[in-house]
Amino acid sequence: MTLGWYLAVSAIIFSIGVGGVLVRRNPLVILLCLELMLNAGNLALVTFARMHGGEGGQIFALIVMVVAACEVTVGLGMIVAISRRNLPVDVDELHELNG
Amino acid sequence: MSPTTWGWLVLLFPLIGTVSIGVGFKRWGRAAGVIGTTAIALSFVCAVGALISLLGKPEHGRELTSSLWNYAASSGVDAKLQILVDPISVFMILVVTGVSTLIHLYSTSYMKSDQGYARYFAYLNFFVLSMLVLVLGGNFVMLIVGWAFVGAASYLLVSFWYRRETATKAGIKAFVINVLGDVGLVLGTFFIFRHTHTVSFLGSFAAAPHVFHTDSTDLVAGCLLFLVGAFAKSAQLPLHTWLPDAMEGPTPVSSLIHAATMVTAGVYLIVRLHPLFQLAPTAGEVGAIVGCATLLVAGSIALVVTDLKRVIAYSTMSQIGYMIMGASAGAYSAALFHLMTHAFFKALLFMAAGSIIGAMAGDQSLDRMSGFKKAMPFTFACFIIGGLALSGIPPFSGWLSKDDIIAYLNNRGGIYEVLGILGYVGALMTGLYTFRMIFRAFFGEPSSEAKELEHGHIAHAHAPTNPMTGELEDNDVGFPGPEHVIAERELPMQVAMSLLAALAVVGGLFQIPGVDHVIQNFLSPALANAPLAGPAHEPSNGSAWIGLIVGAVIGLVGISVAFGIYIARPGTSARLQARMPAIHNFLVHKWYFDELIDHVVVRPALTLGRFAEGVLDRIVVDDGVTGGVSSAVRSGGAAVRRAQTGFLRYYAAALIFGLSLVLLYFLISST
Amino acid sequence: MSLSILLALPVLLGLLATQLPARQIGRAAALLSLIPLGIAIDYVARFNAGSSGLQFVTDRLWISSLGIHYKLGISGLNVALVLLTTILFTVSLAWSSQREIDRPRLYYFHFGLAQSAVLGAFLAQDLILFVGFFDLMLIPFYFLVGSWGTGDRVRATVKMVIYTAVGSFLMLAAAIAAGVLASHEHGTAIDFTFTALSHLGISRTDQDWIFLAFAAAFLVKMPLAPFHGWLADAYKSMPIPAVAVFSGVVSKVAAYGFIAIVLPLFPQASHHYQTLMLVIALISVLWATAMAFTTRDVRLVIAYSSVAQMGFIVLGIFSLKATGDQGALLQMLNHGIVTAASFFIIAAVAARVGGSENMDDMGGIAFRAPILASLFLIVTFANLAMPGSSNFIGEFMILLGVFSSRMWIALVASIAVVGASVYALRLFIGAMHNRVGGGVRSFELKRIEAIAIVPLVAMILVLAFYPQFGLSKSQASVKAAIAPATFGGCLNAFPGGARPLSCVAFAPVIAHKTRANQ
Amino acid sequence: MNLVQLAVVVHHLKGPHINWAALSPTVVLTVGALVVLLLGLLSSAMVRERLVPSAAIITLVAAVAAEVSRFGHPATIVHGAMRVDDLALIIDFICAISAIATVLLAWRSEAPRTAGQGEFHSLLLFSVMGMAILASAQDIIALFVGLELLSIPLYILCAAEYRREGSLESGLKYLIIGSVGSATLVYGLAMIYGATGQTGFGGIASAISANDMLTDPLLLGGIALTAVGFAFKASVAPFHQWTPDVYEGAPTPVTSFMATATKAAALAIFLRFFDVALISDQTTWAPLLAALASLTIIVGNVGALGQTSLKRMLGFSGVAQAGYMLSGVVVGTQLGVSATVLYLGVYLAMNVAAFAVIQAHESETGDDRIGGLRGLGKRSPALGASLTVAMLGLAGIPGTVGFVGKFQLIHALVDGGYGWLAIVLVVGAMISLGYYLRVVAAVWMSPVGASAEISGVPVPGETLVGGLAPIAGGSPEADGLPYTEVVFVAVLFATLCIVFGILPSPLFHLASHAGAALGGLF
Repeated sequence: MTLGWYLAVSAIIFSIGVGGVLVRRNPLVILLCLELMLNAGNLALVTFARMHGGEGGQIFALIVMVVAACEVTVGLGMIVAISRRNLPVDVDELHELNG
Repeated sequence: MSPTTWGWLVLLFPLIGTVSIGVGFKRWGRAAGVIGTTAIALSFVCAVGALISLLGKPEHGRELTSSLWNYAASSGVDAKLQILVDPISVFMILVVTGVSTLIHLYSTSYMKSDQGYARYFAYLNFFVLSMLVLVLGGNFVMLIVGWAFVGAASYLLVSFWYRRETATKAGIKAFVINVLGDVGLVLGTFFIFRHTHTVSFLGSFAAAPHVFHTDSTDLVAGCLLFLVGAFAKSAQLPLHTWLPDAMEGPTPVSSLIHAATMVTAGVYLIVRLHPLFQLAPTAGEVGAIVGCATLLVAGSIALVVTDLKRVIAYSTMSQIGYMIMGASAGAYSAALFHLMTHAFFKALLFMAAGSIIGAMAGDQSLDRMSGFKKAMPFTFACFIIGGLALSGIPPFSGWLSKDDIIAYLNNRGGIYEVLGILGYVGALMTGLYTFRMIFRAFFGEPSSEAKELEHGHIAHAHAPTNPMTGELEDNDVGFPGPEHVIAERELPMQVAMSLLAALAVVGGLFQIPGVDHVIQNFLSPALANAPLAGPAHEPSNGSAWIGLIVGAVIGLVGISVAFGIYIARPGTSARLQARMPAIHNFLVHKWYFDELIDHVVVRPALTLGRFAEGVLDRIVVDDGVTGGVSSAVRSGGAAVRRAQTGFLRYYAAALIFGLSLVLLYFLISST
Repeated sequence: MSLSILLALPVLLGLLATQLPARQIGRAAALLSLIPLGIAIDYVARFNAGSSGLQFVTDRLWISSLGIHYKLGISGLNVALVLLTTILFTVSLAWSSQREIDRPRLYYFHFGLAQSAVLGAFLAQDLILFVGFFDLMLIPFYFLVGSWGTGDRVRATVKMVIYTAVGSFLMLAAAIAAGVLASHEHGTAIDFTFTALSHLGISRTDQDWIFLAFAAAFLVKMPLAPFHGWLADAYKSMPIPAVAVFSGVVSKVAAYGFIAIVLPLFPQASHHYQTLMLVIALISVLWATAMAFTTRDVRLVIAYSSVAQMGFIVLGIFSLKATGDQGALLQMLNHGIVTAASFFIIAAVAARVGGSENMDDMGGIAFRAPILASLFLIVTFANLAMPGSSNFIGEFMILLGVFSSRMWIALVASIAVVGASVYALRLFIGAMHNRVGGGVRSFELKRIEAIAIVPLVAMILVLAFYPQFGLSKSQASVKAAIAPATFGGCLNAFPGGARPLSCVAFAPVIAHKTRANQ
Repeated sequence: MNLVQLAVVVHHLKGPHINWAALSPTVVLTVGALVVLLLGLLSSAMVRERLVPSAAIITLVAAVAAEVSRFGHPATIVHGAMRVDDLALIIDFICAISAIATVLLAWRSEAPRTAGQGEFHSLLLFSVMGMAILASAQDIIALFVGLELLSIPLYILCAAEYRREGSLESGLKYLIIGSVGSATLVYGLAMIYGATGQTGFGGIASAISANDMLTDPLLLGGIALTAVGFAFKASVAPFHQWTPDVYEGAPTPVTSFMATATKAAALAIFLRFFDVALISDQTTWAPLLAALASLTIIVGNVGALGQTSLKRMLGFSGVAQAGYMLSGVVVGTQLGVSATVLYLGVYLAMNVAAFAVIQAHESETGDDRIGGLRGLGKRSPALGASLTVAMLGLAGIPGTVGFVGKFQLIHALVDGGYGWLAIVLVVGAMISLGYYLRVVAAVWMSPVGASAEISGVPVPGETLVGGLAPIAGGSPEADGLPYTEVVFVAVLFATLCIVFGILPSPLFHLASHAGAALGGLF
């Protein structure tokens, strides 16, 4: 099985993530989709690392995971803050900054 | 002292007069008149001094220039503050200062009750100064300066009673047409300068024969443009319409500026530039034809006009027509001779007219005047003398000078002969309208004012009105003066008038064919290199005398016709009007020249202005360019703000969209 | 004494005056402004009219890495204009000092800044320095109009700034391009001084767009029709002293730029676009004249008359003849004085009509104010360039220059001279003569008015007797400045002997021109 | 003998050599951030309110000192993952200064109180450190680390005033959109890695030119995604839309920090990545970036026109300015680099001055509407003058640094053969006058007495010393505002705008160093 398939999968996952970010209105789900996008990146990185046989890509992938974790944490924190203030947990409700 | 020194002095005194009166106008009061008159009188004395010292020079040495400092001397232009003293200019300054002195004297009484007394004399002195600059100027620039100054002075004096709309309108009309003349002069100068590379008269005259061949295009163009200037100043067709309106000014002004001096500047110009006109016969012919046309048109209008001053104004036009015709044809000395005599008798006529108008309490309409003969004997006498001189009756001055011109024309032959004969037609009309005026004003049943005057007091209008429109004057500003004056009661006026009358009688004796040629001989040094002024073209004494006799006869015929119409068979004129109303209307409307100019020049200009403001500025610039661009930018801003919906997912979508575009670009460029 | 002092003094003195108590600021500012005036007079006196080169040069490397110099100098082109600037600012400050002004400190500071900026633009001998001062001039006037103006002042001032910025930002780009391209084409170090740039030729194609950018900036600034969209609003709402200096000298900076920068630095383009510029100038002369004798607003009459005058000046400049350009320079001096005087007189007249500037409300003012009327009359005659005024000599030489390069344009332009007499006289009569207008309360000239008007009229009279003053100084410099352009940038343009190929194309032109100039 | 061998072995056991000096700024920031965080835990209000910010400032000053000391000694550290050269140092410097200003602006503001002093300031310091790493990154991994270390604290800082809905909204928006951006970036970097098999910039560059993959779709796709990721951070159109919203919603001090420091870092990485790693592929990406730059200039400027909120307007103007600076990247010459860096510097000065005034005005009147500025010039000339200078500077009026910056950009563009882009830039500047002048007009040209009704404070007799502070170097004490430190920042930076506007030579000098740092260019 060639590496091409891995790339294809990662591309599909990335697209799924993008689609999710675009269509879903719940910030939690959007965060999940972001995770998908990042992990698609990871998959690609690991694949390429495998292809080139270097370790750079793998290190990169590890770091991306860490970053992903941070982002989710921050995101969750904000969602908590929002719900604390009894604001609707729905990104479409947040649009008073516009124009 | 050298003639040039005298020349500078001639300029100096009017300058002093103007400045001192102008600066101290509050202090002087009545003294202003004295100052003004003395200044001009001194200037006249200096003019005489210039004449004497010039005669002291040898014939060939009588063209002297002198310059004070560089006026505009840079990159090729060589304009100095320079005067040229030669027989022509000396002749002119004598006439100008002489007549001006008398008219200043006349004015001291005529304007005495006017609030603007000091202002009046300041202006009048300024006018004399300008006129002297004009005639003494030693280069084109100086000439143009003087030219424009007299225009300004004329404007100031025409609209002297500036509360009158009619006066200010007439003033601006006169000024603008004169500026047109200035422009003509300037452009003409360009055409000459282009080849001679100097603005000084003597320089260009010396260079002209070498750089121009006869009738070369630029030369003719230049001379025609000079003629435009001359026509504008001398009220020749079609630039004459300002002169009758200029009668809005005080009568002495009409007599000095619009009869004796300024309006004859055109003649002086042609004579001054004769070396150029010599080389451009075409231009000469144009000038002669226009002059002839003017004298006929003006004469015909003068036959029907009923405003006393305007009759004289039109007669002035027509007389200047003679001079322009003569000067253009080459009869320089004759033209200047007629210029001088005309200055005498026309100034005299205006003074007399002023006296009558005084008696009429400011009313100028011939229809209301009659029978002043007994009431105003002195004025009557002066008017008769002036009238006879104007109509060219022997032995008065007009007779000799006018027929001198015509004789020259007939002698020149060709087209000029035709013009000469038309000149006789003009002479007929001259006699006719002159004595129409006299008969209507002085003969017949005395008018109420005349009667009142016979009982010894001058008529007074109940309320001061503008003679032209009849509207009430708001003369809280006190002018024109409340009292009116007549020559019979004012010594200065009598002195001035009688002196002029004497000159009008004997003025002709300077130049009698076969007897003496004082003026011709005096001018000859300046005209030395002018073939047209040479003996070849001068009429023989015999032909000259024939001309004189014919002229005299025609003048008499004219007078007798007038007598027939207005004295022998009163009411003839009414019948004539009834019989040919079309012609009468045509003449009453002055050949519709005003209307013509109004339609051809004034209205288009105003339309253009409205177009510029309404269409070009409002629509094109403000709405089109400015508004268009700014609204485009604004709408762009609105679009960007609308895109800024505030919806997060929308932003994400935009991001992805942009991303795909970028991706697309790179994939395309990858192949 | 270095020119920097003259350059810096106004703004410093402005600051100094602002430290005084509000009462005395005005007087102090007016009196202090006599110092730069004195210095300027001293320079004019010491100026050597014979040489065509720069004098009293201050040259210091400003931004070494870019070859931008802080270089000031006086030549025959700007000597008279520097004097004019100091004169007009002194007069305007004197006028202001007689009146109550809200927030006087800022007001006088902005005036000082404006004067320094204008002087800088005239004195600058480095392209970038010039552009800098040129744009800087906007700022004080932006504030003067916006804070002390009348009517819809903020809109007017923003409109003015943006309009003029359109041109001057393009000019900035063009100026930088000029320096960069010149250094590229000749492989020399980048250097923005006029002298350096005038020796390095720029290729025709580049010259063309650079020329157009500069032209845009200058035409808007003057302004010439149809680039005058900002004029009416701005002039209407400017305070009188500001409008006096603005139309007096600020508009001259643009015209000066044409002579001092465009002609010598982009000669071939100038030669190439000569006809275009002449036509634009001609159009705006006629257009402005038409506007001037239609409008009923006295201030706009003067405004449009100055547009027409700027048109004449551009005509003179692009005649590319020494006579025309000298006439243009002289006319800048004359027009600066006359237009400032006119605006002050308009203000005096308006003061007698209860502040209205509409001709319909005026009339008959002369009788109770004969002195004012006489001064107005003199200014009017000067404004319509009556022979005998120095303005006439200016127009005479301008038209002569145009006449000898494009005869028909001169003939058409001379129509406008007649038009000028119409609107100028119409203005004078409408205000001073005829029946007394409705709201007119006439009174004689007051000291607070005379303090500004009388000196200017005196200068008009002096110049009328001795216009040579304006001409004698500029002759040499003008000849040097226009020589390259006259011959399509192929003669005298490259002393080094290095001539761009495009000159070959000009060979016939040169031959023709030289023949024409014999 | 064994001993010798042992010694040799021990010798060889030494850990990797670490260039502490070159690493010092990062170290200082790390330590400082931790200290600040711990200090924040102390209970005493005095400590928290005073000591924590001071500690933060001290840290930053120390970092600045470290950077300055390193200037002129480029060093490659961490196995070539980072290169501390003049470019990096100048960017670090800019970020640190911006951070100092932010601390001062936040001194008495709402944000740190809500979020907790320690957290607020340590996050700020971490973000600065992220910028430092990003600016000196030589390796896509370091690049990503730096970028995230920069961004994540900012997400939190934006939401610092979490009691205010606007703050929360801006935080969440920034987080989500930002994450999309970084995900894209990751994927892009992955593709580049895949195409070249290298993580180091140098390696990537040599790989590209070596096996001539200028048109390799994988590489180009990677470049595309990376470009988008950077463009997002630098708020380049059409990836700019978060900018105005976030700027408006975030606490003003944070906005000021984002506007100046983030942009600096983002453009630094633009410069490093495109002008070093991808320089050999310039012919491909330059046209696209040029197009993006001009689009950004236009969109930013017209978008700012109709705004009522001052911060939002500055957001759009920030977009436009990003466009200007991006054009410096496009030309890909040393001149371009130096122009961009120079502009970053002047942009810092002008924006900080502007935001300082906004902060002071906001905390006094509680709104940032442009209309609300009426009579500011009368009420407190110092602030009015500072804002005026800032606005004129942003518009590029001569006599201010803005002119200098635009000058150098145009110079670079003309020099690099992008004359048309220079014209676009100039056109943008013309449009920008439309909104900058509106602000100035509101400050000075309000009808007299209008100031009174805007805010209750009695109008003090205007003191020109203050009014002309930027020119006269007057002191902010001249007017009685309580926010002394804020006014100080405003006046200080406005003064800098004028001083360096008149004597710009040092700026050009530094910028040219930055340009020289990227040796590969000419």
